[in-house]
Parts: sequence; C-alpha cells; structure tokens
Amino acid sequence: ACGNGPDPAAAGASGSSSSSGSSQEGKTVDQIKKDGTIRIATFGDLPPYGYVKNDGTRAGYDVALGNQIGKDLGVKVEWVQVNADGRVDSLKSDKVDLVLANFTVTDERKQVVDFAEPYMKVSIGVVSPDSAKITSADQLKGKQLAVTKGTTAETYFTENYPDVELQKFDSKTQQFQAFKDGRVAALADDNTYLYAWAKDNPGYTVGVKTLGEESTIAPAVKKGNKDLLDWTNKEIKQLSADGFFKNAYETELAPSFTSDIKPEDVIIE
Amino acid sequence: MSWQIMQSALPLFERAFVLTLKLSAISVVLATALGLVLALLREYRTPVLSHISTVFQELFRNTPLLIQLFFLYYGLPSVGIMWSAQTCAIVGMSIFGAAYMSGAFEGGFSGMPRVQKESARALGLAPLQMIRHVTLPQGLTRSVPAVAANIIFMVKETSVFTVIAVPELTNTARDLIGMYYRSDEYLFMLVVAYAIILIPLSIILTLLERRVRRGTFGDN
Amino acid sequence: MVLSAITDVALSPAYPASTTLASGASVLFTGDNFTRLLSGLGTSVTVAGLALLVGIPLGVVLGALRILKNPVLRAVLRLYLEFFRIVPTLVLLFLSYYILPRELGVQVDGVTVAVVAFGLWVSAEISDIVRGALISVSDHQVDAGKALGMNGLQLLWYVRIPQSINLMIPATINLAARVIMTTSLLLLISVIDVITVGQQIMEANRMTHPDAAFWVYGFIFFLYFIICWPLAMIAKALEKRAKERNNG
Amino acid sequence: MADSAVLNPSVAPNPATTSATTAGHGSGDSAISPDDAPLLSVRHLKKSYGTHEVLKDVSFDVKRGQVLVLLGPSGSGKSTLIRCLNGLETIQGGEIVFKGQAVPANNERAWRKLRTEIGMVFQSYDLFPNLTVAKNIELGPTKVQKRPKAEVDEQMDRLLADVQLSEYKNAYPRELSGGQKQRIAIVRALAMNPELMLFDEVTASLDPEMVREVLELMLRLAKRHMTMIVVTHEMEFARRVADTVMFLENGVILERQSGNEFFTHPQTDRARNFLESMAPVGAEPQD
Amino acid sequence: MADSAVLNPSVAPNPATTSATTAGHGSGDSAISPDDAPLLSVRHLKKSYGTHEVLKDVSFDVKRGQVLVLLGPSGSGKSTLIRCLNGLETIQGGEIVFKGQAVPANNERAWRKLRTEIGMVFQSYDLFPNLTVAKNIELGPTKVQKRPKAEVDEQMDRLLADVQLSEYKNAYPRELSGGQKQRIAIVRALAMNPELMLFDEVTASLDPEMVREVLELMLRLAKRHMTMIVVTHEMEFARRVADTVMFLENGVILERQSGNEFFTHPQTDRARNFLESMAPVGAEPQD
Ligand SMILES: Nc1ncnc2c1ncn2[C@@H]1O[C@H](COP(=O)(O)OP(=O)(O)OP(=O)(O)O)[C@@H](O)[C@H]1O
Ligand SMILES: Nc1ncnc2c1ncn2[C@@H]1O[C@H](COP(=O)(O)OP(=O)(O)OP(=O)(O)O)[C@@H](O)[C@H]1O
Ligand SMILES: [Mg+2]
Ligand SMILES: [Mg+2]
Repeated sequence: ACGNGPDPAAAGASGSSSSSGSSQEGKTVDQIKKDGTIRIATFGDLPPYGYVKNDGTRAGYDVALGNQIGKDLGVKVEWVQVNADGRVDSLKSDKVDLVLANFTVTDERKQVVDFAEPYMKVSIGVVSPDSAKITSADQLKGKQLAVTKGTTAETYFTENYPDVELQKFDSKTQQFQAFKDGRVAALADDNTYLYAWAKDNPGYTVGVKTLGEESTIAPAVKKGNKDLLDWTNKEIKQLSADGFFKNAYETELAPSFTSDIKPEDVIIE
Repeated sequence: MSWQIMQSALPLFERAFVLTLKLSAISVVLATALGLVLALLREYRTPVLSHISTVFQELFRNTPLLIQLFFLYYGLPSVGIMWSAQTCAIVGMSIFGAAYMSGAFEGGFSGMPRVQKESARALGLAPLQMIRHVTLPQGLTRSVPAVAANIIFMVKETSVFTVIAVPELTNTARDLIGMYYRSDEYLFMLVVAYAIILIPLSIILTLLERRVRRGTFGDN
Repeated sequence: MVLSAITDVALSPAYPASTTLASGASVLFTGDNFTRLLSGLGTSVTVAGLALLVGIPLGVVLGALRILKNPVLRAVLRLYLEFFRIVPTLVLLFLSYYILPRELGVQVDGVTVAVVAFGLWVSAEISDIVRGALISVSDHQVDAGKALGMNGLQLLWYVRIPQSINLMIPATINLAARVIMTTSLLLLISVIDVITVGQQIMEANRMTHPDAAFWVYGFIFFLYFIICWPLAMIAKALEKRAKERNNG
Repeated sequence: MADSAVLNPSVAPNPATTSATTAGHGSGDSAISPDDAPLLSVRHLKKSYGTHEVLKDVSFDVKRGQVLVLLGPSGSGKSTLIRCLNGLETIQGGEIVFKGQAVPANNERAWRKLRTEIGMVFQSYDLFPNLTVAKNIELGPTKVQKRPKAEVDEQMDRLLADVQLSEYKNAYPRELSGGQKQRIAIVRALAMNPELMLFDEVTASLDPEMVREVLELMLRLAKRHMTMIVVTHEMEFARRVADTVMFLENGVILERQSGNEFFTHPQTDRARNFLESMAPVGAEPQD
Repeated sequence: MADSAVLNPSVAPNPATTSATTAGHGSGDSAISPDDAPLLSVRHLKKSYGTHEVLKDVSFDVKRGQVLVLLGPSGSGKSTLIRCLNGLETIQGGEIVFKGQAVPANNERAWRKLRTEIGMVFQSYDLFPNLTVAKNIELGPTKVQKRPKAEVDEQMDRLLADVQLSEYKNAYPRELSGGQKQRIAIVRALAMNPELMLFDEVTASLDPEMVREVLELMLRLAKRHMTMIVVTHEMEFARRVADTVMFLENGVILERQSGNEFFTHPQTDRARNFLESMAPVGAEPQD
C-alpha cells in the first residue's frame, strides 16, 4: 500500500526540474485570497518564536511574521501547531500552505519542500549546566544529549558525532523539561533559542555557540508551489526594506535575549 | 520504495526491535505477577488490601498509558523522583498492564462454578489449600485467553513509549521519517516489525491456551 | 471548525489564582488555561465520538455478516479484524496520517485523520463484539425461531439481536472508554488535544512555575479518569444486569 | 368448547385412525387411498456428524391423528431424528415426505414453509426471554404467517384460557415456573395451527412436581387427535399416550409396535433391558 | 469384602437402630444413654436470606446408622437445611450438635474440622475438573487429614473396585458419564471416613438411565449402616431407604414419621398432595 504515490525525494535527486516546471502544487495566492484564510504551521511551545500565551493567543517572532503576511494578503491566518518532525509532512500532505516554524534550510529539506528567502540566521548551539559546562562538541562523547526529533541538531549530531548518545524528544517542551530534570548532560538546538532559554533559566550557559556551518531560517511552501513561493519572496524583500524584521526583533526577541546578542547575529538585512 | 534506504535503516530497526521485545517481556512478566496478586486479594476479600486493589485497578484502567508515562517521566521529577526513560516505561507499563491483568484473572476466578468452591470447603480444605488445589489451577486456566489478549495488547501499547524518548520501534520509525522524509519505507518496516513480533506471538499464545486447557482439564 | 465549536461550549473560567494551591497547581487556573484544557479535552472526546459514530454502524454490519456461513466473506472479514489487532493504534494513526492525504488527494486535517483511523479500528472491534454477542445466543433459541418458520433476517431481528444487545452495549461502552483514552495519541499528529494545551501552558509559564508539569499532567490524568471511569462503571453494571437477566 | 380451542382446526377428528396403529411397518405400502395416507413418511433417512453415523437408514410413517412415541437410550439418536423432521439438521440421505409431497433435501426455503405446519417443542425452555408471553405467541402467526393480529389474539386468548394461563399473558418468561413455560411453548406452537407436533423430552428439565401439568396437556392434545411425535422418558405417560412406540438404538429402529404391545411384550432383549432400567429404583432390588 | 470397603470403618454395624426409627420426635428427649445418643442434633435452627426466612425454628435428631429422608416441594428449604449441616451457610439462630458437642455458630474453623467427619455430595457434579479421579479422591485424606498416601491409595482402590470404576482411576471427570461422576463424588466423600453423609438431590441432573446406578450405591451404603441425610425426588427410592421421613414446607417441619408410615398414611394434607403430585402421570388420569 505504501508503494505508489509521488516520491519527491527521488525526483529531487534526479534533477529538480522534473517535479517543478509547469505543474502547480498546493494553493496559489489567488486561491488563498479566495478562501480568505492562509494556513500556517508554527510551533506552540517555543517562546519567543512561536508559543501560546495564557489567554490562548499565539505570539512570537514567527507568529508576528505570519500575521504580517496575512495582513498583506488580506486574509485570515489559520495557525496549525506542529512539532519539528511534522513540518515537512504538513506541507506534503497539504495540511498547511506555509511553514513558519524556525525551519532551517538544509539540502535534504530542499529536496522535499521549497524554501523562500531566509529571514533569520541560525546555527546549532549546545547548552549545559554551569556546574558541568560543555564547551566543545567532543566533550559530549559517551554522554547523553537532548534533541528534538526532526531538527537540524538531530541530523547534525547523528551524522557527525555518532558517539554522542541522543535522547530524541517530540517537542521543545519535552526536551527542555528533560534537560532541566537532569536526564541529559546537555541540549543541542538552534543557538538563537538557546540564548533565549538560557536567559530565562539561570544556571545554564550556551557553552557551544556555533557548530557546523551557519545556516538560515526561511518560510517554506509545498514543493512546486511556485506561485506562493514567488509571492513570499517578494514579501520578505519588501518587509526587510520596510524594517519589519528589526521591529519584530525588538518587540519579540530582544526581551528574551541576553545583551551580548546583537540584532545582526539573528536577523538578515 | 527503495531497498537501499530500508537496508541502511535495518541496524537501527534491529536495535529498536530488541529493545521493544525486552521492554515488553519485562513489563508483561511484572504486570502478570502483580495482576495475579491484585486479583487474589480481591477474590479472597482481604481487608483493606482488596480495596486498595480495586482503587488501583480502576485508576489505571481508566486513564491513558501515555499520560501515565508523562506523569512518571516529566511530572515526578518536580517532586524529586527521577527514573530513567526505560524505568519509567517498565514501571508505567507494568502498572497499566497489571490493572488489565487483574481483570483477566478475576474473570477466570469468577467463571468458576460456585459448587467447586463449596465442595472444596465440604472436603475441609483450608483457604490456602483451596487456592493451591482448586482456585488457581482452574482460575488460571480459565483466564488464559484473556491474559493472552492482554499480552498482545501490552506489546502493541509499547509504541506509546515513543513519547518519553525510548528508542523503541515506533520512535525509531518516526525519528527516521523526521530526518530523511522517507515515510513509505520506514512505515513499511515498522508494520513489518510489529507483524514479526505479534503474529508468531498470537499463534504461540493460541497453542499455549489449548495446551494449558488440556493440562488442566484433560481436554483434547 | 470542529474545534471552535468546542471552545464555545467549554466552561467559563472565572477562577482566580487561588493562594491555597501549591504554586504549580495555580497555573491551571491562570488566564484561560482551565477553559483551554477543557476544550482540548473536548476535542479528544469529539474525535472519539465521531469515530464511534462512523465505526459502530459499519462494525454492526460487518459483525452481522460474520455469522453468515460464506467462507470467503468470513476469511476477508477475519483478516480485516486481525489487521487492526496486529497494528498498534499509534501506528495506525501514523499510517493514516501519512497515507490518507496522499491517497485521497485532498487536504485532510488531523481530526479527520484521527476520525478515519479510529473509526476503522472501532468498526473492527465492534464487528467482533457483535459477532461474539450474536453467536452467544443459544442454539436452542435460534432453533426455536427456525421452528416458527422464521427466515434469516427475522431470526436476526426477532431473536439474535434483542437477546444479545444487552451483551453488546456494555462491551461497546467499554470500547468507547478505550477510544477516549486512545485519543491521548492525537498529540502526536498535531491535533490540539488536551495534552498539547497542557504543554503550551507549561511552556508559557516556565519562568513562573517550573513545577507545572506535575500539576498539569496530574490534572489531565484526573480529567481522563473522570470521563472514563463512569463509563466503565456503567458498563460493569449493565454487564451484571445482562448476566442476571440471562440466568433468570 | 375447551376442546375446539386446542384442537387443531385443520384436522378433522378421525377416531378410526387412532385405533389402527400397528399398521404401516417398513416401507412397502406406497399405494394408499388418500384417506389413510400417512401425514408424514420417512424413507431411508441417513444422518451423520462427520464420520459418526447417528441415523442409519430410518424409515417409518405417521398417520393423521396418531401419536408416535420414540424411546431409546441416551445417545441413540432420538433428538437427532426429531430435529431432522423439522429440517433443523442437514441429512446425508433418504427422503422425508409430508402430506404426500417429498421435501427437497436440505432446502432451507422449503423447510421454512413447512415449519409453519409442523410445531416443535424442545427440552430446554425455548421461549424468547425478551418477549412477553403474548408476544412470544403472536410472533409466528403475525410475522411469519402474516395473519391479522386480531384473529391471532382471539385464538391466543382461547389457547391461554385452555391451559389456564390467561393471567400470565403479559408476564415475561422469567416470571413463570418451568412447567408454565413449557405449556406456553406448546401454546406458541399450537397458535400456528400445525398439523404435526414434535416434542423432544419436554419435561426433562422440570422439577418433578411440574412434570404432571405438562404431560396432562399433552394427553389432552392426543385425545383431540393431534398428530404427535413424542420423545419422553416418562414411562407411565408413554404407555398411556402412545398409539405406536418406536424403539431406537444406535440410530436403528429396533422395534416398532403398538404402545400396549411394546410395554407388555417387548420383542428384543435391548428393549426389555431398557424398560427395566427405566423402572423406578427400589421396585426390584438388585444386590 | 466389598462390604467392608464401603462400610464406614468407624461405625459399628448396629442393626437395632435401623429398625427403631419412629422415635425422637421434637426436642424433649435430652437425657439419653451414650449408646443411642443422636449423632446429630439440630435445635431451633433459623436461617434467612436478607428478610426472607428460609428455615424457621427447625429441630430434629439423627441417630447413628439411621437414614433420614428430607422431602418437600421446591423452595421449601431442603438444600438450605442440608447446607447448614455442613457449615456452608451462616445461620441466624439455633444450635447444631454433632457427637454431643455443640458447633460454635458460624465458626468457619470449627466447621472445617467437622467437615472431615461429615461427607457431602451435591446435585451438580462437583468433582474438580482439573484433577484426575484419583487426585480428586486423595485430596481430602492426604492434604486435609494428612494421612499417609499409601494407606489412602489402598482405601481408594478398594472403594473404586466396589463401585466398579477402578479403570477410571486416571481419567479426568470430563471423560465420565454423569452417573459415574456422582459415584466418584460419593467415593471421594467416603474416603474421608465420614460418620455422616449428606446427599442433596444427587440424581436430579442425571439422565434417567444413570439414576439407578447412583441410587443403588446409596442403598448399599444404607444397608451397611452409614448414617445419612438424603434429599431426593425419587419416591420409590425414598420409600425403600428411609428410616425416617421429614416433610418440610416453607422452612417448617410439617411431618416427621417412619418411612413406611409416611408413604402409606401421611398425616397432613400438604404431604398427601405432595405425594400425589409426585406419582407418575397416567397412573390416575384427571380430565
Ligand atoms: N451437534 C453434534 N455434533 C456431533 N455429534 C452429535 C451432535 N449432536 C448429537 N451428536 C451425537 O449424535 C448421537 C445421537 O444424539 P441425540 O442427541 O440424537 O441422542 P438422544 O437419543 O436424543 O439422546 P438423549 O436421550 O440423551 O437426548 C450421540 O452420539 C451424540 O453424541
Ligand atoms: N443464595 C440465596 N439467596 C437468596 N435466597 C436463596 C438463596 N438460596 C436459596 N434461596 C431461597 O431459599 C428458599 C429455599 O431454597 P432451597 O434451595 O433450600 O429449596 P429446596 O427445598 O432445596 O428446593 P429445590 O427442591 O428446588 O432444590 C427458596 O425460596 C430460595 O429462593
Ligand atoms: Mg435428546
Ligand atoms: Mg435444593
């Protein structure tokens, strides 16, 4: 039963032109406008990027961008909460039109979704307790490291540090909870939220600030949704020019970051 | 579907397979033992303990395993109790399974005709002798089908361990899908892995059921 | 759509943060959290309800077909049941989650996936309950019906169903409780169920209430219990009555 | 008046047939005048469960108004035979002829029609426990025979009055004693106006005090020339009710005689032993 | 030889007592010589289920070697009474005196000891289906009475030979017919060397042909002066075996007489009606 159906990964490997081109996948901008809603995937448990306040409304940097996009399209935003490992499938199976969930651009992912222009810089970091600080990835050999399933941190450690024992969690809540409970020696994730988290939690430091190459975070659409992709690219450019990201940084992110982080470390001009 | 992808994931699935088997086996053994004790406490109306047994059963039969595991794994550390993921999995599944198993045993005991207990009493058997020679052999045999169903149920339920980061089969499959986006291959391997465990298990249990009946009642 | 309907129905919060509660517990009553948890639970119960609505009629038909003597039909239906017996519910959920949208070629939300997956599973279990109940009607009763000249459908309608319905109902209620408990897995397919809400709450309050996990998970545990336990009690009482009826 | 209530309206009382009961051994007599044509003929009936042959080439006739009592040790095949006569068992050979028409073997549809003409009462209480007495009785006539309810109700009232159970019309079977249940089961069968009644040890599950009320009802039916085939272990009753006795062993008819003859001069040793074993203990000490 | 096997070794044959059975009405006679002291005395026994009084002030004696037959309509309390005599029911009043010693009321421990001296056989087959015939028989003597297995086995072999079931020693109960099961159940009780045997309608679930083999075993026991209390619906058997008959209705002893007297001249109307209702149907037509 699993045998048939499109296989985007294979198609991507044999040449990206075969699956894109004329065929339009997913909803076009016009269709979205006609529906009056855009469905956007985001995290629900990742302050300050995407979370839910006690009054039940969504907030965060990703959410601010999403709301702006909704406004500019003139449609309502329907938020769909996902976990890291559900982001690709939510696009593939047409559950959402757009992903704004700290989605790091990687080569593997490029084969299965289409990324728009990036709106944030990121690299993998490792946070650890001050009492047993980890300052280089090599120190993690034989130790337990918490990661979230489907994140770049997971893939990076699986491929580059097979000796590190990974504890893989479904959600950010769970990984941080397990980390705080002392179940693991350290936690690896995008450095930006580690900064934020470490600020909220005294006694923990981001001992490894960057690992591997610096990468970027970008909105993603279904592979082949050229129409929405083009629109999104235009939108990002326009928002950059308007200083939207700077503003959003100040209101959403800065309060959560320590003072040694500069806007240039995070946002893309 | 690509063979190559499946082949490269094979070692991971193998590890997960072994772990699933191990955790299932330990939990099934503990749950069966605990469930039997709980059922006997109720069967013989032991004061206080039989009530505790009832509360235990109702509490853990009527709440999802997933939330029990969350509570053990994420909740208990806030009050200073911290067990490893696998310990939480075993403890959680044993408690959950015991609640079901005690029901199965109770069904077996209560299916016994009243005249059996009475004729045991009429022979002057003491309560413990009655348990040993009448209640247990007949009750256990009668409970075998329900116990077997529970074992299968428990093995399937180990898939829920995925939520507390135990790298069993379901977790492994989800993890691989999350990293490499090949859901067809990994889901296929997942279903096959469960089939490899559960189909023979269910056949063995059916044979065992027949065997036990014959051993106890001389059926054929 | 389904979700918003539930939110409307949910209880009004209006609980101030109580000072007598331990700090972690007070999280439950901050802001709209209490209502949100209940509406999360509402989602779970709705999914369970819809799954039963889909699964029970289908299961009854399948179960009735399973007492026919046609060997091919019996084998097929047996296989159907065994498939759902072998595949863990969680895996079933994933299979549907990944395969349904692609095969149906339409956008399918998590709730629909869950309803379909649970509905099929329910139909398989119900078919076994129905079959078991129908064949538990004693041969004497069926013979007595035949001796009055009844045909197959009349036997089913006047003899088998009325005499086994009191066995089917408790088993079905028990199954309903199991389905509700199984909705805890919705968390894993991006449905905002009660546990997802619980995690949102823990995250939003991680600064002020670091021990929220104990209370939030404990509370959810309790919520499931007060829904499922009464169902189990009702089922038990009905079962007992059915047994007494049959003996009397 | 009571007579006409229980009496099967479709059978004209025919005292002549009841006395001439020893006739009709074997299977040779096929050319017969319509008047004393047998109501039921069984020819070379064979029935096995798997490899176990339960009935081996059984042939006999039953005439209108005649009472045939089937005797035989446990497991000899009495129940199986009587169930075959109502199409409740598939048969492996032979022929059953009812009112001159051969019933197509193992044809459920044909049997379904015939069962409205052949009433049957079983050993185990077989009233539908979920229905009241009245509903139990009405079910067959109204749903199967599709007769008007008013007519059925009137008949039911007469039948219930006749067995003195009118007051239980709206009671559920569980509120009745065993004996009352069996009498209602008989009434339920009679309400279909059957031409033949089959009784399989209808008193075997009853408390001894209730046996009498059921047997007396059956005696009354016999007096009113209902054609009946009766399996029973009550020897006194059998002696009184039987026009003909058939003694079965191991699926074979060992003896077939008039009732009086059988009880006073059984022809085979097996039958003699059987009768002895059924005599009350104490009548004739052994050790 | 066969005699000594079944005969309870602890009871000396005492033919005198078996004939003098009309004695001992009521409860006045308490000053008695040890020789004819009753084995069992029941005084003012009361038993109710909830508010339903099932036994109301029941008193009687049973002497050694005597057979007491309990008769009465269904629901009169016969089973309840016999179960009280083995401590299987809690009682609400009165006293049970066994071998001159009052049994402390509702004391399970005291009863447990006594039950090795009082054998009981039930209506429904009560052999343990999980044990072979031999294991069923040995269980009480070896585990409860802690007698040496060799001795028990020897006794068992004699008992089995006596009931002609030696070949079934290693069979499971399900391989036996109903009559064989009940005979083994009796052997199982006898293997404890009881001084009193209680029988509660032990033939009521049996096929008619098997009734005889069980009743004959009981007759043999009675002949060998086993003290017995018997509930039965088999009137011919009751007439032969009873030294005394006690007629129970609604939890009250309506009559207590010697067996012969009771069957020929019942004193109360109820007893007379009861005896009539138990007579075979057909003996005396009614309509
Ligand atoms: N459903 C069945 N499957 C297999 N064997 C059967 C079945 N029903 C009856 N038999 C066998 O057929 C034989 C005849 O059984 P039947 O019930 O007709 O005897 P019976 O004369 O009515 O005995 P009883 O007096 O005990 O009612 C027996 O050997 C029995 O074991
Ligand atoms: N466990 C019980 N709970 C409540 N009432 C009971 C129970 N057992 C017996 N009874 C009632 O006690 C009364 C006496 O019952 P018992 O069984 O002693 O009668 P019996 O004389 O043995 O009748 P039978 O001849 O039918 O065996 C009946 O009215 C019965 O309904
Ligand atoms: Mg029979
Ligand atoms: Mg009784």
